[in-house]
Formats: sequence, structure tokens, C-alpha cells
Amino acid sequence: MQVNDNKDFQPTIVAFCCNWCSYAGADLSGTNRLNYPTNVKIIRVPCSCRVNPMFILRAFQRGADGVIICGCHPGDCHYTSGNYYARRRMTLLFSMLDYLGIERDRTRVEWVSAAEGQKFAKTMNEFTEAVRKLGPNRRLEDLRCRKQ
Amino acid sequence: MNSIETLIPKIGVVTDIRQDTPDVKTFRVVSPEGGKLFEHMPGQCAMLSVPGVGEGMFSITSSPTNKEFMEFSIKKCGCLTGWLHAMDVGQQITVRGPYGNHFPVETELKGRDLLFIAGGIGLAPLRSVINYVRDKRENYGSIQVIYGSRSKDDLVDYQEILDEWMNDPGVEVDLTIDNPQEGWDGHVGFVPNYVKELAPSTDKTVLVCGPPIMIKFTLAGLKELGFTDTQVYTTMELRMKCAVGKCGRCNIGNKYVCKDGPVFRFDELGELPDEY
Amino acid sequence: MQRIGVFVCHCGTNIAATVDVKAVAEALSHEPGVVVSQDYQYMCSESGQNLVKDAIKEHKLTGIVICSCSPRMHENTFRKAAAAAGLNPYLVEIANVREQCSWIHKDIATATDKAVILGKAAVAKVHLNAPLTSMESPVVKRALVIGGGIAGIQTALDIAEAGFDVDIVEKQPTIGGKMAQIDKTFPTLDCAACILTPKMVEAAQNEKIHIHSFSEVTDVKGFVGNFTVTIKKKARYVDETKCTGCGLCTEKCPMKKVPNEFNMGLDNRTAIYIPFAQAVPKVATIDPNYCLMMKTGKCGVCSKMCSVGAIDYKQQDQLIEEKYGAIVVATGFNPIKLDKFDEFAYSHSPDVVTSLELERLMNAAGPNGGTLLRPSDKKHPHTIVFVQCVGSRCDDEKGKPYCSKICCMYTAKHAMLIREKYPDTEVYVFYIDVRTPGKNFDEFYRRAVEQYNVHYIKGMVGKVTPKSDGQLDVQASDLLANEQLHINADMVVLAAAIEPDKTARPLATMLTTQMDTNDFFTEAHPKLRPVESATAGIFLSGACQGPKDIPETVAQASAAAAKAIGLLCKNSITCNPCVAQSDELMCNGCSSCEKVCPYGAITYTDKEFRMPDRTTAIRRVASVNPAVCQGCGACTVACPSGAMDLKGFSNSQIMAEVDAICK
Amino acid sequence: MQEAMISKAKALLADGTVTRVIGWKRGEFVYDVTPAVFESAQELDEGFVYDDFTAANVSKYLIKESRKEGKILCFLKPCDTYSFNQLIKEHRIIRENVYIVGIPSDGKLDAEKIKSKGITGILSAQRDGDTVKVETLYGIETLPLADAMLEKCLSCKSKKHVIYDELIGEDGEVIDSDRFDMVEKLENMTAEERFEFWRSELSKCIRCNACRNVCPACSCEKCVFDNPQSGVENKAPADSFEENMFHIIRAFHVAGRCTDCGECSRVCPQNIPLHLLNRKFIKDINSLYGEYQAGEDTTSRSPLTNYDTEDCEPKIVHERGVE
Amino acid sequence: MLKIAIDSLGELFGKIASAQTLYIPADRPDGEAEYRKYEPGMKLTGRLNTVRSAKDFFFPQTESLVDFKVEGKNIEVIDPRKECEDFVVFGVRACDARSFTILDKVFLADPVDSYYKNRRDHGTIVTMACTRPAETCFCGTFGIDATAPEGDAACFSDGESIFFKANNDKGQRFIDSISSLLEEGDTAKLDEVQSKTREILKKLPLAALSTENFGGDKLNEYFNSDKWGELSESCLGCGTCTFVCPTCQCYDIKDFDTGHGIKRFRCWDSCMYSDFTKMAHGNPRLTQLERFRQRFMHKLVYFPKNNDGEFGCVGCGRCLSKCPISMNIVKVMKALEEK
Repeated sequence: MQVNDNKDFQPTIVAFCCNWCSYAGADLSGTNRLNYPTNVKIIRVPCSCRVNPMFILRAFQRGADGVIICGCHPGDCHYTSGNYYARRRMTLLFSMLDYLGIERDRTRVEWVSAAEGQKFAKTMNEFTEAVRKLGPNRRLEDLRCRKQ
Repeated sequence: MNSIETLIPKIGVVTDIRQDTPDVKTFRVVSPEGGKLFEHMPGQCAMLSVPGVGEGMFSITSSPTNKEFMEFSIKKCGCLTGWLHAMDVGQQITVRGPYGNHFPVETELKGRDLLFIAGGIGLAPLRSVINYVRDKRENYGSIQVIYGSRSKDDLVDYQEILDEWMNDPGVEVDLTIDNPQEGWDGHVGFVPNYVKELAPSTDKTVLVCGPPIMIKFTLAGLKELGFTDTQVYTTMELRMKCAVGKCGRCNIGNKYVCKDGPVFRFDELGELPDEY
Repeated sequence: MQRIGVFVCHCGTNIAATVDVKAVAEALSHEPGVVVSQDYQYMCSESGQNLVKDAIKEHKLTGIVICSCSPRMHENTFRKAAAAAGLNPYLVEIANVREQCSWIHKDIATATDKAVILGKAAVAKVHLNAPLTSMESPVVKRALVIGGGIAGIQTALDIAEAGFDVDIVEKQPTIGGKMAQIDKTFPTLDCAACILTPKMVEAAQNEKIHIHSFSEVTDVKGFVGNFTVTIKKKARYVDETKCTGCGLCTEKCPMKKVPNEFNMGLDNRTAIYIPFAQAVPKVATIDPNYCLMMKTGKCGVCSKMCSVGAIDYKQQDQLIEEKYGAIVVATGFNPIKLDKFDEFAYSHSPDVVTSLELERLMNAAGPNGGTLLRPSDKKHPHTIVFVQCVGSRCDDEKGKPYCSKICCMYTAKHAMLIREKYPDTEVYVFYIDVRTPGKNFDEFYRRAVEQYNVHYIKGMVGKVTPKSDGQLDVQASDLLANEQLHINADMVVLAAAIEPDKTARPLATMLTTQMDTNDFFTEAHPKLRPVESATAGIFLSGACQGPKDIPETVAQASAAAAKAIGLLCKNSITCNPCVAQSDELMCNGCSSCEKVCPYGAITYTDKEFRMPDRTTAIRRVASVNPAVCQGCGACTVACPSGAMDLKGFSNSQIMAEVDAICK
Repeated sequence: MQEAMISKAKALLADGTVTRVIGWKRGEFVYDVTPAVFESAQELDEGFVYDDFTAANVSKYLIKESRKEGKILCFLKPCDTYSFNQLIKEHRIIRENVYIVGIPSDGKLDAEKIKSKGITGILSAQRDGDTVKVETLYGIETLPLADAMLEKCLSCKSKKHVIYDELIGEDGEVIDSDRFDMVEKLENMTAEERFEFWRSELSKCIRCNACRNVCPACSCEKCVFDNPQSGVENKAPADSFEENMFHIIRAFHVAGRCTDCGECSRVCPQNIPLHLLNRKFIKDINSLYGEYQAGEDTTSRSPLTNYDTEDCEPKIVHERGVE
Repeated sequence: MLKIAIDSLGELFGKIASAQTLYIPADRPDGEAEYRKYEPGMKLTGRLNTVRSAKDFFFPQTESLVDFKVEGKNIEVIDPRKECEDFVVFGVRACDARSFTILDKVFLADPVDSYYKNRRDHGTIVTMACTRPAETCFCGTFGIDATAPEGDAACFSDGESIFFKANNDKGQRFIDSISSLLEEGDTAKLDEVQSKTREILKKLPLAALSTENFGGDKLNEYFNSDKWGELSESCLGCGTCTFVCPTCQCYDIKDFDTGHGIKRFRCWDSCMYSDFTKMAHGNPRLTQLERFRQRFMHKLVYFPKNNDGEFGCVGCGRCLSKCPISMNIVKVMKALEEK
């Protein structure tokens, strides 16, 4: 596949984190000083079910190279069922993006609890690396927004 | 490129902001180097814009005889106007214009007795004409201004009306507000009724501007008094978008408000389909 | 146009060491709408807050952005500060540049860049923030305590003391929990039953306390101040209101071969039983798995014996629904199952017991009436080996990664008690570390070693092998002496790790509270809010939150009670104003949102509208009950027309953040 | 059939059951029929038509029509009944104000498709078994029926009417169609090929909104893409908005609600196979969450407003198909 | 007349494309035709016309008008206009060729639209006479001769060769630039083809359609016609007719925040869209009836009234083919004419 592993490429990564689990998990990885790349920028949402597919496409249009959605583990949603809806929505959306020929590794859903600071950092490290390997998002970007 | 391009705006600096009424502010705009951005005639409009927020057409409220700056009286009613109302002095905006036709101050109106009838923010475009004819007083006959608003606080340019127009011996000003209010000892009542009460001479040429409903009843009142459509002018700037007669929006029948208007004589409007 | 103030916190050096705070403030000062951008040592300090307040007034700010620690930490602090300065508290946004920036990055340049972007996102969002006002919702003046161990009992007593009704739901036929099974308590060595049972009685007698024993919580709806809980009262086949607890039935019951849970299965009980003498409520319960009447339809002895006619073989599970303002979780712990620890021969030899089994073996009300005898041959044991950390501090799957905290102390207690009572018995304790922080704990441990000559050996037991002579070969290593040992023991006692009760996980789901990976409930803040869950109105008491000894449990129980009382004292609570809202003009009435709402907060009504074509039309539109909505946002995505939006996290706000991050 | 329908309509008008009839009106040519409302026997005689070109799904018009005074008669083809049912489920149509007569359909012809075969100057078209005879200004052409039939009819999913007040003719059955074949074919391409395929198709979009405006599932009072407040308003093709946002979100918004009526592809002036987007969602929903046919009934919960605690994880996308 | 053998068209296109960008109508996999930038090997379509008209080259669906950079209270205006490069649009039909007369009256009227003019100045339109008109064609209604198209230069095919004729100086320059490939040819066969085509044109189903009942003087009569309700009833309010129309030129001006500046762009708009006339003060055309009426009144009444009787339609027939519900200008004309 890709010979060039895009070592120097600095992807822009948007992480939607639910307020109750994953955002707290992200905080915990901060509290524990667990390093992950600066490429990851977190947007706090109340629940993973707040993430509208439009936000994801919007991020890609505006130049994001990867989008990750983090929520409570299934069964642990603060709102009982939000992440179940998110799971269906994201599964279908990702499947559609895949169908449209968009690189699969640009999107990801990960369940991270408030206690999983370690997992959060690990996930972000892995995801960033996967996106870095893919190189810049060219298939979903809006050219007008490309950084000059 | 060598063509007269009007879709590319100029930069204007807001040098003064005056709160006229609770929802109307008057903005003074000059070019970054100082002085006016362009010359205009009374009744003409300009397209003001804040990049990223939007463009909007506003009548130029100041008189062309003012050589230092242009003024726009703007009522807060949407996204762009909301933004304009929130800005501070020193803010740059973009301006393109002037657009549209103007009141025939140098032709039909010359030498005539003039009656201005305005309601609410409708005074904004007429103010340009009123101050123009006041400054070229010798060219015109009598000047009468009938102006009304919902309340005393909603009278646009009230201070200027008090300080200048009312002190100008050549101008007769008749003010009215819709409902009685403490501290108001002037006339109370709607503009169209007040016009009928005052029963101005039918020799006068009338310039009317205000909300559509006011215009409608005023016109009916004027007709009762014996005025004809050919004596009455109005301006309608509400419908414009591109301002250059091409985007295909502001037409009433075959007339483009931004190009053939915004100033119309009522007999011209009468020929158009009832779509305004 | 907005007038936004940006305030960048140094957090001492927590932020400033890795993020160039001055550069951040400078970069953000150029963002549209930003009229003031400052940095300060500690924004959360009083002077820092004053700086913010003064700027709000001086610059007539319409929104503020604080670049600081996590909003989970100080969002409320700054919201209050804003409110104090006359700015709506929801016009405050926090850019998390500590937990999500300075603490995880090392390179100053990139960390600063990231902090600027996070700040820009917050500025972009605050541009679109709308002032929000909180609604008030009434508080039901009644609390629910789930779990009737010492934690639950203490919490209930404290809440009742404050004058509020409180219900205890206990899944066992009696309250009392683990403490009731314990013989003596460390470090005072007083009898557990002697200090617990009075509290149990007190709870039973308190008019404000209502005990639902042999019951479970099956459903929880609602929100802080207004929970609706369904409690299943399991059929005990005995009418609680009639039973006097005389015990005649239990004496006469012909089915006497039921393993006695209370004594850890070390002896038997009858099919109709009262767990122990001091049980509260002192009511018999029929075990339908063993009752001959229920299994074969032939017996009915207890029914015949019961003079008050309390026996009811046809009794059904009963569901009751009750409203509560606060819920305290006190589900406690259990020792882990040791079937995976084959090396200790727990499953193979009856003489390998857990510490809790030892408690029963030593207890006067236990199977041997308080005499310590080997379970296998009821002989007096002369050599007893204690193994510490069985399943605690364990890296692999079969155990738990955490320290169970109480084992060191209770083992010292056991060793001491044995040596005291049976001086001829040699006691060996194999440990990894001996942890004795706590008042009088280390003194207690040293007494065991120095005064009672308990043999403490640092090292792990490798294998316990039952020998043909009935003794146990304990193969172990002494790490300090660096030698392999073989001890012929009569008994081996395993300090099994403790884990949260199995009922906790489904309960957490019902309560929408979080648990950690070990199924302990997660507290709202590990330091500052240790007895609250992150879900408002749900409090944590005792070992359900983490391993605890009795004094700690009782302390936390009272703390949880205090928190619950604080809530119940209020007549109403302020609701989260970040709730969904439907734009009726855009709403299609399709019901998608209604279907995904977990709270039933959305209803549809037919309303008359003036349509764009100047006609009026009756349209079916959604409306959200802001007191019921919890603001998850599921409806906003289900809504195709975008009519449903979430205040505080609106579509445009989130997209503005996205745009700011991506540009 | 047309005659039977006209006489049924006349009878229902005459006995006062309905005050209006929605159907199709004859045009200038053989194929340009327009959905229209008829109010009298005379209007029906003059213009009502039901033939090989009456493909338009009239169910969406009933949102508006069912809110008018008086009951309206609508003739629904099997596929149209699914759309109608779905609109009932979404509370968009007032059922009491509609009288449904189910009519059979053995597939409709597509003038655009005939033209795309190089046939021009169409004067008439006649079905004859498996062929279609087209009379043109330049002579008579014959082509296989499949080359002249609408895509949506070629992959017809059902001849069964799921809702009606009465039927003309016999009711049919749900068909075991091969409608997912093309989706599967695409799934089996490489990501690169899929991207190329969709980019070349979707980049043709001129954002005329015909697909959206004709779609019975797109019945929003105001589309998010038209609403300046939504933050994603976008009027005309600007860079790749249509490829990367509009069509994806439109398909997502109708996912679980789309009955696969095929109108989007029928009306697309650029012949973009938009139904393949919707069918992808339908196929995924069927395979991941169990068979579901939108519009089959008026009560079941749509897959996207439902869940199962044992649902698959999104990473299933990574684990299956061709990368 | 100068001609080139059809077999040598590739050579001709190659030559044109070597000097400037060349667009030709080519086949698409779906059987429709569209204008494409010429690349070697590309063939001229056999279809009568393209889905999208040639107006796209001069008035593209979206174009950048002006860029802004905003910093604090200051705004920088960046003029993105560049002199357009020369290009040729080959194979434009007579109907589309006439559309430029109409578009010119809008965009080149004072104040001149420099974006459009720039492209007009640099674009050469080479038309192609029709030989196989379709049933939807009614260009004759507007006085257009499909066998003698306008444009800068016109081409005529006799089935074997293509003949060239200049209609103006620009067209002549174009022919001069390719004259090395052309040879003088006999037009006898062409004349025969042309007369055959004229016969067919007379027999077209819409040949009888006339504009005599339309024009500026019908303003109030048609505006107040009671036919609009019925005609607009099934209109979906989509923009298909507008966007495939070679003469529709309504546009909107919008700002787009790219994250590092504001792009003000112009995009096509449709008077059929419900928000077309929506402005801060309200929307004067609230119903589909009003919007539908506007489109047809504009083409059939307002435009001729303002432009010496020139109608805003060229009879290309695209809306007849493409309207999702088959409502179109012909049906409107016929309905309005009914008394």
C-alpha cells in the first residue's frame, strides 16, 4: 500500500468526548501525565449520542484528517442509552463513508470510561499514528478551507 | 481589469454611532483616508456588509450636501443589522454603491412645494432629501414634514428634528405618535389620519416613506384630499440583493427595484402587478 | 458582535511550565470579538476571580473564556464568578489547557500551539453561547439507601436523624451485611455483633426508616430530587407483617440440609430460616429451592406450626414504586471466588479457608460455637498459615489489580486472636507488604509480631498440597532469608481479595452512574467529592466505592448521609439549563426524537401556526419538558430537520468548535 | 386499467366519498405526464392518464392535500403505498382525509433512459412483451424492455399494497429482488475504485434539490441545508459540498425511513444513482440490525431510533468487505 | 466553404487544444452528453445536446467574487479576479448560442458584470447546426434557425465533413487559426442535409408553438391569470429547470468563512426556491404559485418588455426532458393561451 509512512505529517484530529466518561478519562490521562500527541483536540459533548454525523463531515471538510468519537462503555451511558444510539449511527455512517471510498482509519469510535486514562492515551496514540500513516485527508476536504 | 466593477466593495470606517431610538442607530461612515467613499443623490442606497455576516442595502440618510461623511440609519432586525448595532466606533465595514435612482431633486421637484410624509424608520431615506433641499433652499418652495412613530422614543433623529428642522423657519414640522405618552404634548394619532387632519395643499409634491400599511392608508388619504398619483413619490428598498439589477430578485413585474427604483412615482407603481 | 474576555491561567507552573501562557493570551487577543485577553498566576484564586469579575464590568463583556484546568474542575467556580459580576453563568467557556494540554505534552512550542487552538475553539463557541436560566424542580423529601450493611444502616440512621424518611433496600432477608458475619473488629478487638446489632435494632425501630429486606431495585427513572424507583420485594413466603420471629417453624422444619450462607456454608440450616439470631427484620424466610412443600407439595409443617398464620406458599414477588429525592448506594463487597487459585488447594481441602470463613469458624454463633476446629476433622489446629494478597495486587486476569486494603489488618487480628486463645498454635503469615496506615493500626500489627509472636514471613506461598495424613504441605519462599520453606500446616487461611457486589453493575446502569474497570462506583471527584457519584442525587457509601474498613465505611456512610441531607433540605433544586429545545417552526412532528428520549421528556401537541403562505395550519410539534430533560442530545441527531437543538451544546456551537480546531 | 380507474374515480366523486382525485395528467408527448389533482368527471376525461409513463409517486403530495378540506382519492402503486405508510407513521398525512385505491404496476418506462440509448424524436412508445417499440421522427426503433424501464422498476421489491381502502385488480407479493446486487458490487471494489465511482457520479450534482424535493422521506418543513440557522446551509455546489456533505447527510437523514421508492434516481437530471446510497443503508440495516422495510407498517420502530445492547461495534466496518 | 472531414476532427481538436482550452460535448457513461475539456481521443457526442448548457462556461454555478481578510476591526479586500485564459466551446447548438444574446443583455448591461465579460471576451463559441432535432425542440418558436446557428463561428455537418462559417471577427480569427487543416469543399450534400433538417423542423410536435400571445403587453393579463394555481400545484420547487436552463441567470451572493478568510462567492439561485426572495424584512413571494409565476412571467413577459421583445427562452427543450414532474414552459404557454 502506502510506501511513504508520512512521518512528518501532522494530522489534525478531532475527538468528540462525552462529558461523563471519556472527557473525564481524558482528564485522567492528563492527571496521570500520560502523553499523547498534540494533534488531538477534544470537543466536549454531553454524550456520544450528541455527535451528529454532520459534525464529523464538517470536521473533514474543514481540514480534519481524523475524527474519533469517545463515549461511555455500552451499558454505562450516563443517560442509559445514548451510546447505543451513537453506536448504530456511527456504524452506519462509517459504513457509508467506507462505501464512498473514504479511508476507514480516519474514523473511529472508542469507549473510554472515566477510569481509563491509560486507555484514552493509548487510543489517541494509536489513532494519531494510524491517521498519520494515511496522510492528509484529501477525499473529504473542502478545498476552500485548505491551509495555505 | 478594466471595467466598472461594483460587486467588489470599498472599505468604510465607522467613525460615529448614535443611538436614535431603542432599535435604530445611525452610523457615520468615511473612507479609511477620511472623507466620503463616493458621491450620491438623495434617495440612493448603498450596500453595507460585514464579511462573513452578510450584505444589506441601506438608504443613505445623510444629504449629498454633507461633504465629510455619509450616514446610515439602521433598524435592528436581523443578523447583519444585529451585528452592526453591536459594533464599536473604529470598526471597518465594506460599502459598495451608490445604487438605484434618486428623488428627482434637480428636475421634477425643483421649484415645487414639498410635503414629506414619513413613518418610523421611513424617515431615513427622506432625511437625505430634506437636508438636501434645506441646503439648497432657494431651489424649492415650501417644505412641510409630517412624521410619526409609535412613540416619542421611536422618532428617528428626534434631536436633529428639534434642533434644526423645527428651528428652520423654512420648514414646517408636524410630529405625531401613535399613542398618548407622558412628556408628549404634541399630536397623537396615526400618520395617515394626521395627514388628513392637516389637509395640506394639493399643489404640493409628496414624498412618502414608511411601513407598507402606512403608505397604503396615506395614499388613500392623499387621494381623498385631491392629490393624484403623479404627485406622490415613494422609495422601496426592502427587496434588493445584488443591487445591480442582475440577481433576479427585486423585480416587481418587469421593474427592478435596485435599478429602476428604489424611488418610484405612484403612477409608475400602478402599472405594475400587485406584488409588493 | 460579542465582547469577549479571555483569561489564561498559569496554574502555578502546572500550565505555565509547558504552555507559553503569555503567547496564548496574545494570540487569542486577535480573535474576533475578543476585547481583553489576560494571563494570571491562579485564575481560580480569589484575586484571579476578581480579575475576571472586574474585566466583565470594565469591558462590558458578553462572554468569557478561561484557559485553565478541566471544566470538570472549575467550570462552576468561574460560572459563579461571572454571575457575581452580572454575566450569565452560561456565557462562560473553559478551554482545558491543563489536563488536555500542559500535563500531557512536553514540547513548549507544540503545547502552546495546541493551547491557542483550544482557546480559539472556546472563543468560537462562546460567540454562540446564549444566556441560560436554570429551572427549579421540587425535591421529594425521601431517600433511598440501597444495601443494608453497616454503610447503609449508618447512612439511613443519619438521614432519619435529620428528619427525613429513608428506605433501605436489602437483597438478603436481613440487614447487617458483612459486618454481621465478622467476629471481632480491629484494632480494638471488640465484638462486631455487639456494636452492629444495636444499630440494626435502632434502624428497625426508627419511624423514619423503612426496611425493604429481601428486596431489589429493578428500575430507576427520573433525576435528582425526583427519582422514581421500582423495588421488587421478593416472595419470602412468609407474611412479614404477621411473623413474630418466634423461630418455631425453623426448629420444626424437616428439611435441615441447606447450606447456611450466613456461616459461609460451613454448616446447615433449615429450608425455612432466620439467618441469625439478631436478624432484622426478625422474620422467617422460606427457601423455595429446598422447601419440601414448594418442591413436592407435601409437608406444610411450618404452616401448621405457625400460630399467627404467617406462612404463605403462594406469595408472589411484589413490585412497589416509590419516589425519592436522593439515592445512596451502599452495595458493599464480597470476597472473590477462589476457584481459579488452584495452587492454594481451596477447592480440594476443607482446611483451606478464606478469612471470612475463619471469622465464622471463630465466632461464638458460628458452626463450632466459637471453638476453632479444623473443618475436616473438627480437631484443634496447631499450625495455621495465613496467605496474604490472594487475588489482590494481582496482575493477571484471575485477580484484582488493587490492594484490598483490609486484609493486613484482619489477618493480624486473626493471628492475634488465635495466639491469644490457643497459645500452642503456631501462626505463620506470608505477606508481600504489610500495610498498616490508620489510627492504632501499626501498633496493632506490631503487637501481633512482638507480643504474640506471630511469624510474619515476607514471601509468597507457591503451593498448598493436601497430604495423606490430613495435613497441608505449604510450600513457600522467604524472600528476606532467601530460602524455600515447607510448612506442615493444619489450616491455611487465604486473605481473598474483595470485589464489589455483583448487583452493583446492573444497578449502576439503572442509576446512570459510572463504574471503574473493577466495578467500583466512580466518585464525582476522587478528592473533593468522594461520596458523590457524577450523577446528581446519587451518593456513594461504603465499599461499593472502593475497599474500606469499618471505620472508614462508617465515616463515608455519614458523609454520604450528610450530602443526601443537604439535598433533601432543599425545597427545590436548580435544573441543568442545558436541555433540548424544539424549534416549533421547523419541527415536522415525525416523532423520531420522542422515540430516542431516555427520559420521556418529549411530547407532541397540535398547535396552530401562521404559515409562510399567510394561511394558518394545525401542526404537530414536539416540545421538551425542561425539568425532565437531562440534556443528552440523542434527540438532536434523531431530528432530521435540525428543529431539535441542545442548549449549551447547540449544533452551531459544536460546529464552531470544529471549525476553529480544523482551521 | 386507465378506464377502470377513471370510472372508479368518477363513482367516488359522484357518491361524495371524495371531492378530489390525485393522479397523473397527460402531457405534450407520450411520456411527460404530470401529477395533478382532478375535481370533476370532465377533468378526468380530459386529462387523466395511467400508462407506462405514470411513474411519479404521488404520496408526498398527500401531505399537503390531506390537510385540505374534503377527502381526496389517490391511486397508489405498490411501491407508493410504502411511502404513504411511512408518512402516516411520521404523522405527516392525515389518513382520514385520503381514500386509497391500490393499483397494480408492472413497471414503468423511462423516457430519459430510452433517449440515452441514442433514440431521439420520440413520438410514441409501445410495450410488446420483452421489447419496447418506439416510434420517432426518424423511424421506428425497438429496444429490450430492460433498456427502457426505470431502474426502480427493474429492481422492484414488492407488488404488494401495504395500505389501501380498495384495490383494482389482484394484490401482488413481496418480491425477492436483486436490488442489492449493485451495492454489493461496489462493496467488493477497492476503496480507491469506490471513491472514483462515487466521485465521478456525485461530482455531476448540480444541487437542483430535485432528489430531495421529490423524496417522500424528505418532508421536513425546512431542510437543514436550506436553513441559515443550521450552520450547514449551502445553496449551490461549492467545492465538494454535495459529494462530502449533502448527499451523505441526506441519505443518513432518510436512513431507516427510506422505503427505496427510487424517486431520487428517477428525477435526477444528471442520472446520479442516488438510490445506491439509500440502498447501502438499507442493506447495512438489514444485515446488522435485522430485516427492516420502512413503510411496511405504521407502528414499528425505525432502526435508527432503536438499539439493542448486543449491537455490533462500529469497528465492524473495519473488519469486513474490501479496503 | 471551408471544411474538414469528420474523420479528421481529432486532428482539428488537437490543434485547437494546443493553443487554448477546448471544450466539446462528449458522451458520458450514462448515455447523456456533457461539455468536457478536450483530451486526445475524445469524441464528439452523437446526442443532440448536453444536459447542462454552455452558459456554465461564462456564468459558472459558483464563482469567487471577492475575498476578505478580517483582523480585529480591520478588513482587507482582496480582488481575486484574473484575466481569463482564451478558450473555445465547440459544438454549441443554435438554441444555446442564442442564450448568450439573452445573458449579454443582463450581464453586459450597465453596470457591466466584469466576471461574465471577462469570460465572454476570452471565449469563442463555435456552434454546430442541428441535423436531428428532438421532439422537445422548439427553438423555431423564438425565431432561431437550428440549421443556421449563431455564435462566433458556426459549423455544419453533411455527415462526412464539417463546414465552417464565421459569424463575426472572433469567429473568423478562430477559423484562420485552424485554416491549415481546412480545405475548400462543395456544399451540395450539405444543402441537401440542411433542407432535410428544415423539413423535420417543420414537422416537430411543437413546431406550431408561437410567441404571438406573449410579450411585454401581456403583463397584467397573465400576471392575474387563474391558471397559475393549477400549473404550479404539482411543482416540487426544485431547481432543475433553472439549472439546466441556458438563459436562467438568477444568482445569490454568499459569504463563506474558510477559517482563514472570508470568500464572497456568487452561486446560481433559482426563483423556484422558497427562500429565493427571503430577506431581512420578509419574503414577498411566499407561495410556490408566486415563485412559479415569476419564472415564466420573467421569460415570457418581463424580459421581452425590458429587452425589445427578446424572450427569455430559446426553446432548447431541456426543461421538457428534465423536470421531475414534467411541468414546463410549453405547458405553461399553452395553458395561458387558453382563454
